[in-house]
Amino acid sequence: MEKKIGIINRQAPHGSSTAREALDLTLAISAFNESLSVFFIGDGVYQLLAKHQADLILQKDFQPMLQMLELYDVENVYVCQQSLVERNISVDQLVIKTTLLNTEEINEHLQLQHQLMSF
Amino acid sequence: MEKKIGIINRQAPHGSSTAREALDLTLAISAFNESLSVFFIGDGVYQLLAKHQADLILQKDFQPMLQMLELYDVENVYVCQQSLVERNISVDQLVIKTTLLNTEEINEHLQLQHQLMSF
Amino acid sequence: MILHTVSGSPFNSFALKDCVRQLGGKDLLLLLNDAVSAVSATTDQHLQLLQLDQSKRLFVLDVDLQARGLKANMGQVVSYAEFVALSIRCQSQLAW
Amino acid sequence: MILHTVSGSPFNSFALKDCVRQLGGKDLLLLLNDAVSAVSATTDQHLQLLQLDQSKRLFVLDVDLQARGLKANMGQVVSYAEFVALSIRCQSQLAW
Amino acid sequence: MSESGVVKFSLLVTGNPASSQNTASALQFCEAVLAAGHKICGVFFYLDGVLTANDLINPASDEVNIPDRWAALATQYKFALEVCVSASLRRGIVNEREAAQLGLQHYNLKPPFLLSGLGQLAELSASCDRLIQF
Amino acid sequence: MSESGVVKFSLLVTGNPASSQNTASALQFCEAVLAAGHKICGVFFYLDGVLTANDLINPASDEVNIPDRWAALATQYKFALEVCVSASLRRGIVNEREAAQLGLQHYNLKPPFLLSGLGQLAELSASCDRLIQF
Repeated sequence: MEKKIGIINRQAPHGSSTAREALDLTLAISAFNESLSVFFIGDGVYQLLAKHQADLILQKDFQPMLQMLELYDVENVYVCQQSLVERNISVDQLVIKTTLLNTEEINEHLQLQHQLMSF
Repeated sequence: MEKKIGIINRQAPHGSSTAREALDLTLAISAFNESLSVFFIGDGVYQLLAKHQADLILQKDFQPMLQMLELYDVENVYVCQQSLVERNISVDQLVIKTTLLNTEEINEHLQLQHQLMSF
Repeated sequence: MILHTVSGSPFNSFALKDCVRQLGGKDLLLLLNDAVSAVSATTDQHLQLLQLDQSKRLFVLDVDLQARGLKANMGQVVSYAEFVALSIRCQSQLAW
Repeated sequence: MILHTVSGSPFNSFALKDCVRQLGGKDLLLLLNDAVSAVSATTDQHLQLLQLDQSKRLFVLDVDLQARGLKANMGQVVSYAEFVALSIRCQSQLAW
Repeated sequence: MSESGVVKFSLLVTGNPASSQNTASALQFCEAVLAAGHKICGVFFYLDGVLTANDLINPASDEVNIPDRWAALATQYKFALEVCVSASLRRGIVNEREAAQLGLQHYNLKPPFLLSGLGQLAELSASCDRLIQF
Repeated sequence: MSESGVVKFSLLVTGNPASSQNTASALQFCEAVLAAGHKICGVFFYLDGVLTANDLINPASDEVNIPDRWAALATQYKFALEVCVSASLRRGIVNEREAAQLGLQHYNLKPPFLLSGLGQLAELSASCDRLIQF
């Protein structure tokens, strides 16, 4: 049986390269593992907020690559509702379709994973 | 007139190299500038807490080098009292002689500096 | 007068909290990099930031907001050119 | 059951706060590196840490305490060998 | 896990060895795994972790050389030190072959570290009983 | 400050160019200083900032090459890019001379970056009107 892997994105984009390189990793791993779940919690939700213009600060605009998640059949994309509320972000401002979960539901999904990678 | 330079230490030791390299910098600059003031605020106060054994975690034990501050005539060493209290540290646990200041007094001293470097 | 610059996210690092606590009565605060989110959401430092804004001492870097798709609810949005001017106006800068 | 590991200082990063919020009812928490200061001082997560300690789910790495001259007021102080055992006991690990 | 009780570990290391304790922690964890009789399948270096593979690192004599320690441990216990190639190019870690392809005169990948793709992480993840991240 | 209104800036850069926005911010600030007709005395790279001087950095073609941008700006406006030598050795940045002394076959200091002591930071601090840290 294939391992269930959970990838947790916790960092804001652009200030560090973590978000961008975590997405590279997620897309690459998806070619080898079809049981990926991707979580955006805390500042990670800023990665999904629409209309980035990272070129203005000499960073790579990796937001278009988020669309690849669907293309690569990564279907389990979960976003922490509480993190959105705290940051004054509404669901319709997000660039990709996701499943909203509260903290407890996220924990339940994390418990299902055999391995976790956190960025 | 020589510039007054303030060096602010805000990071805990060992988890990152910042504290150690900031001390290297302070000692080096002291050879060129006799108007240094050194501040330990926030987690920076952990640098002064006695009895480090950094070799246990494969890090360099730079605490003995703190004694060099006095040897190098760096006399203005200030510690934030509130930061100590928050971290449950008493003055007699510190490895070097320092001047305790409250937040407001630290601000007054910062205003006197022509340049600040923060680590 | 000190120009304080904060670059870490207010939801991820204590830089903004520590800075606001240490800020002098005439000092200026400039938010850049991930710290710009502090003016688009309600942080633990919201009231202090509002007060700073009212005394025209809160600044936010324009490109850092735009790069992240964020809008400022307070603070004066400034360019790098204005950042340079602020750094000349103040005697020193303190990076948090 | 997840082994949560936190390495950032509780006074410098939100890792501990975010981790404690996300911790499941049976999960374990191990503090290492700069995070060990959380058991020698009173953090904003003090009560939650106390509860974790009472249910024997709070651990602190011994060498990280000793390296910093810190003493643990709560939590079970463990070695790297016990860290390995904890990671086997749990299904997965989540690094904060 | 095997019936013998031997547990297979893979590690994911993401910290800068010069400025963060993270990489040293991973090394100490690795040593404890091996001392307990368990197995290391391999270590994957990503993000700033790839800087561990820079052969030009020369710490002062009173500092621990973390890359040397990794190299010695991996050689002794015969496990691979895999370094993500795209993270490496971004950070200036290249091997002889990459250097030739990029027209660079110099290279700096420390043996026995290997430049690998992220597929290698997928493989390490699939083959281990426990994946631990630092 | 001079009567002409020209202000002399020195910069202290401490961030890793591959993993932090810090170094790019410093570059953009530098460009704004020069665009306003002010002067850059020099830039001192310390802590992970020294990684900016790694000549083997090869970002993907759709990423900005921050070290190249620094090199071009410093050449055009004739200011020095000083890199702390002890922070560099710890992080695997060496020039030809250091490589020879350490018995290393390879070196990777990117021109026109220069390995300097911390005394150079003291000099940049003394000679400028404003020291700005990133």
